[in-house]
Amino acid sequence: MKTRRITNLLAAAVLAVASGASLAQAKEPIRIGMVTSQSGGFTAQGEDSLRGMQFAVDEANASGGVAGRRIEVQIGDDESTPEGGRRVAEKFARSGYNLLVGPIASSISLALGQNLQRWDALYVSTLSKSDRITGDSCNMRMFQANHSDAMDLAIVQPWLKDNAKEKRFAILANDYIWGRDSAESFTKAAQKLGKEVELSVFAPIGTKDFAPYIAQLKNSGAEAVWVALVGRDLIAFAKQAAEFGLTTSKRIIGHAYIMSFVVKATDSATDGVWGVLNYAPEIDTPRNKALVAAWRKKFGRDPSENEVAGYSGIQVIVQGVEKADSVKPTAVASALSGATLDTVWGPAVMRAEDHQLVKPNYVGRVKRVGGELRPVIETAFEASIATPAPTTCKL
Amino acid sequence: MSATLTAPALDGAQVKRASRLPRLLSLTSVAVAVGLAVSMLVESNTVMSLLTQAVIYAVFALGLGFLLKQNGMVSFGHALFFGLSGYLVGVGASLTGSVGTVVVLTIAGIGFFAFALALVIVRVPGIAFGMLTLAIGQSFYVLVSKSRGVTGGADGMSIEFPPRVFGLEIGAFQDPASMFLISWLALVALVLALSLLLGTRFGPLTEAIRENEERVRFIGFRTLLPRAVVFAISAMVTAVGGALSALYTGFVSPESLHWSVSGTVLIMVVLGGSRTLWGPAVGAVVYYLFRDYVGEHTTHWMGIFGVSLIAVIVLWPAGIAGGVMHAVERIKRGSGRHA
Amino acid sequence: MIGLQILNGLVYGSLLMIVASGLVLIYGLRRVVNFAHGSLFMLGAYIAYAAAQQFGFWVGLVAAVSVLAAVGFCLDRFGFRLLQDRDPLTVMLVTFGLLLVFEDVVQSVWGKQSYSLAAPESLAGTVELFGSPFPVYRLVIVAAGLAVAAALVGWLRHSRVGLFIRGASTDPVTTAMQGVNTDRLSGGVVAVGAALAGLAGVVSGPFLSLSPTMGSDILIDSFVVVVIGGLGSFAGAFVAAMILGQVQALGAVYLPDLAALLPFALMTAVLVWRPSGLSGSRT
Amino acid sequence: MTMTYALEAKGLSVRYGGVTANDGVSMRIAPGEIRGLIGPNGAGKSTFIDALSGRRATAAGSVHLAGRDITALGVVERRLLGLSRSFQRTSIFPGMRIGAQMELAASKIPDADADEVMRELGLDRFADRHANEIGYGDQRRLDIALALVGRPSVLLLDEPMAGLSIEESMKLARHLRELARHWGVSVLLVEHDMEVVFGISDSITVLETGKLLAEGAPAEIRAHPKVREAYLGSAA
Repeated sequence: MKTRRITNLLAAAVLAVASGASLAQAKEPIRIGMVTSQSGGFTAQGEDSLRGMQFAVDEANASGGVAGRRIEVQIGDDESTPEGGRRVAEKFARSGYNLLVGPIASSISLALGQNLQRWDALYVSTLSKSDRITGDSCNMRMFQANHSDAMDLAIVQPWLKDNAKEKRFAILANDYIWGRDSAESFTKAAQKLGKEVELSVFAPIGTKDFAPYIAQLKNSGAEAVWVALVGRDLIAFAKQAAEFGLTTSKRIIGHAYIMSFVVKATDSATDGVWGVLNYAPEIDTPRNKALVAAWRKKFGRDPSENEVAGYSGIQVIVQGVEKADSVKPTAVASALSGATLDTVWGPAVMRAEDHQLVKPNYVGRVKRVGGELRPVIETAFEASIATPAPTTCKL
Repeated sequence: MSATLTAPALDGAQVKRASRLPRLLSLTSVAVAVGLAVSMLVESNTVMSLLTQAVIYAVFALGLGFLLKQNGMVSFGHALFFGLSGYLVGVGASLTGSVGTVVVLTIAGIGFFAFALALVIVRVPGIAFGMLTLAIGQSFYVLVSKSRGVTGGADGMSIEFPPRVFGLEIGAFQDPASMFLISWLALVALVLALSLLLGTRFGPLTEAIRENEERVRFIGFRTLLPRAVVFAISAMVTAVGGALSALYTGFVSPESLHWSVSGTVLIMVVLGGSRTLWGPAVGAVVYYLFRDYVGEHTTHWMGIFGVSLIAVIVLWPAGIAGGVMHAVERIKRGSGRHA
Repeated sequence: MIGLQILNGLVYGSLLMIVASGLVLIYGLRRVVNFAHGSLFMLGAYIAYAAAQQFGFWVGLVAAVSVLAAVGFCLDRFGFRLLQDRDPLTVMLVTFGLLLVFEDVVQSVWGKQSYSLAAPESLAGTVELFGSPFPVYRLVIVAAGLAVAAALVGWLRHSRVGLFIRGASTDPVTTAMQGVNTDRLSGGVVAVGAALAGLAGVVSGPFLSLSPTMGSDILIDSFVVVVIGGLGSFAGAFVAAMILGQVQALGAVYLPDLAALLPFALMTAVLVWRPSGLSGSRT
Repeated sequence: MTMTYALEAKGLSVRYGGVTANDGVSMRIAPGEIRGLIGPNGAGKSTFIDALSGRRATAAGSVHLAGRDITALGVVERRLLGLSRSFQRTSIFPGMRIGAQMELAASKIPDADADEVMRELGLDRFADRHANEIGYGDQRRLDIALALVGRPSVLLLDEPMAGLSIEESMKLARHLRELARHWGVSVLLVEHDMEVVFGISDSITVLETGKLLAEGAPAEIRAHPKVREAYLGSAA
């Protein structure tokens, strides 16, 4: 009796698999290699973006695939290092999963970009921000779906001009290339508007106790502080800034600060912090509304910016395959170059000159919405302001 | 009897050395043949690229293992020589077209640098030495991450190689199948060279220093110089690994200098066994294959690896190589008894 | 301003001292360089977090310290004791393996995101110090550090166990020959060492964030402290922790460009000057 | 008449950590002489050997080897000039083959013959064994063998008989006599076994709390009232 039931079940399963297979056989599946950080310094962001990518894939497969193609994925851990990312990506690409997406650190994205030709692969960057991805390291097979650093900084000056009464600023940034660049750009933007930067302090990456820096910031005459810190440092700073009352005495404006994982990891410490915001659920486009509704149905909450970044990366690949009607990386790449894509930010052009996705950007603030603390958009900047012109890239 | 007694010590040593050479050479040719066979028989590019990585790290592990074997010292900073080598090759390649010269100069330069460094630091005993190398390595990691300009800071540096390197097309270094062979031959050559070196008085001398440094001075040898030389050779072998890695990937990043890389390679060394020269290399290959296999099936590879590492260390104190040697000896003894 | 910075250095120094004294205890008695110490620190923080969610900070603190003491006891009983004849490198790598296992366990139970452990209500808020509000909780950390130091000194100076520990730290062979049962002693001592790591984890919770990598972050700083102090020396570790705290706090202000290098530079300088650390002999 | 002593210490003082371990000790050892050095525990015998061999820095005084001032020389130079020593805690190379370590010890000294020394000390049959595989008595002899390679002119022995059986001790004692007679090796012997010391020494020096207490032929020392009081009285 029991045996027969199992046999029936098996038969049904075989049938289901067979019919799925016959569908997939119609066209070659889309094979995506998701290379993301499951260990090391970027683990938390990696988990978020992976959830977003997986959601996009499930959504597409549930609706019968993309133009008759199913999506198949491989998921690998880049250990938050370029070496690890390169190893996993090469393995995926060489075994046919040559549409790559996922890394967080820019160094990993750049290491992949270097090898795409050799592996016959294509890569869509979704969480890296380095300008070099669309600058001196750009190439035919690499696409930037994320907001680049240049984009984040491009809106600082227009925002300061119309929205900031403060005259004097201080800067706290991590002591490495990204933090220094951010500080430099902010200083330029402020000075152009006749404002002053009274103090710039740079904390080494991996700083645990920010008290010495907070004391300097508090002691300065600045009315607001521009903060450019990464990951764990940022979380430690956020908590300690609140502890010392810095958050209430000066306006804090963050470069990559007001993100859901930071807000969640610091209780109410980020309440009232301002900053550049790449995504928020209230963005008013049909695609975003649909995403937020579906996400709420599945997870009972709004998607975070990292989750949406992952989601959008898969969207770019999927639309590239649709337009090319091929899964060959070269075909997908030429279809994507210059194409207008349907994104959660509305229609957006994948700029042919440097493969930067041209999209709007926002400044927001952490607020309580329905009892829950989250970043909320305060000012939106349209794509023409938010996306600076191509720089050194020659494609 | 009395005739042999007049100068027996030297004669004995020479006889031993003479009988070692043919055995070494035949082992070397077997190793070369194995490399050729693997590169021809393995068809999958995925497997090939994994093996290439493993062999490059085997060179790194060979260097670190040499230090442990001949000096008894644990370095948590050897990634410094690995990463620095990659950066020097990268910067050199951007300045001149003759990458072969750059690689040779890089390895020699790192040898001098390590030698000078060792003269200062080898006096520090035991685990504090390990921590000191960690501190020096991390300092360079921080410097390279922070620096702008040539090294590209935390974003890493892409290397533009000229079309030909060492008389070969650059493609040969970047294709897994041919690069596997190149790295394998480098590994075999280095093992052979180190074996020959250890066949001279340098071998027993450094071994004795490792065992009991003070006593070595009381039998009339200065110990600072040999220890510094071991450190320098170890750094140079590691630098060869770094140069191979840079050639293969065309990319260097500060992470390659991070202490966790040194830690990982140290695990390879102990896993493989540091009592033989080839043990660490075996450890590197096993580590890569293991991680690839486990990583494919579970996200808990770290925990599984931790448990396996503990098990291997506890069960086989002399590592995989030690276990193999032990088994071989038992078989030999067993068959000897029967014969 | 400088007074404030010295106070800041004192806070971080106290935290480091609590972690490092655990390391010193374990090294002193077992000659084990415990790489898993950072993960014990992390485990303490997570256990406190889990318990605090239900029962508040103080229960979390007690839970973390007791669980960690138990973990430490097991670590010695089923680990270090069985490995005591092995060479130090082997044992060190076993603790490295444990580090990987602990991190995996924490990730499996609590996931990969960061958490925040809130300071208890009674210790929240600030007091006016050097003309600027200073969090009360940070003063509590300094107090905790002093309390731990005093308790350790008292224990080591004035108890029989302490005498044995001091003996075993300086010369394990002789102590063993004098009939001290190192095995019986060390279960308790490693338990205390692990509990100190756990305590430091809990204490740091409210001003650092909880993440699966928090252990590795603190580990390097603690090693720097222990090595600068001279392995196995409590006095050395106390002094080194305070120096490192000051170097980081004052370095951040007066030598900002070198701040990241200062701990390593300090360690290199000390070891080149005195190869066995501050408390060690010169030979 | 001036005589060139094999080894001469002039007013040697050693201090560490506020303790004066040797306080102005002078001693002269003739070529081929066996000198016993005795004294209660903590008298500074091992420290004296450490100071002579260059292992420990001296605060005052000088050391002369065959008339040459070697006070400023290091351990290595002293060994190469012919001043050699053994250790109280056996100091060998545990993980190395005995033949290999003896050969290494021989390689720095011209005309040194490792095999002969091994034969003399009965170690030749262990040449292919690792040092940690042989018995404790054999390890003690290996320690001395390492010191003997190259026939040093002066041999400092720090309790060489400790841990040896009576039979082994007697054998070693005979061997030391032979070394002194046939090879002209001067021996400074620190030893707790009074029977051995008084049996083979040409003369004996007594140290107490770092200072020279008495010096003379075995019979004189045996009869010396202060020595009896300070040392022999309790021990013998």
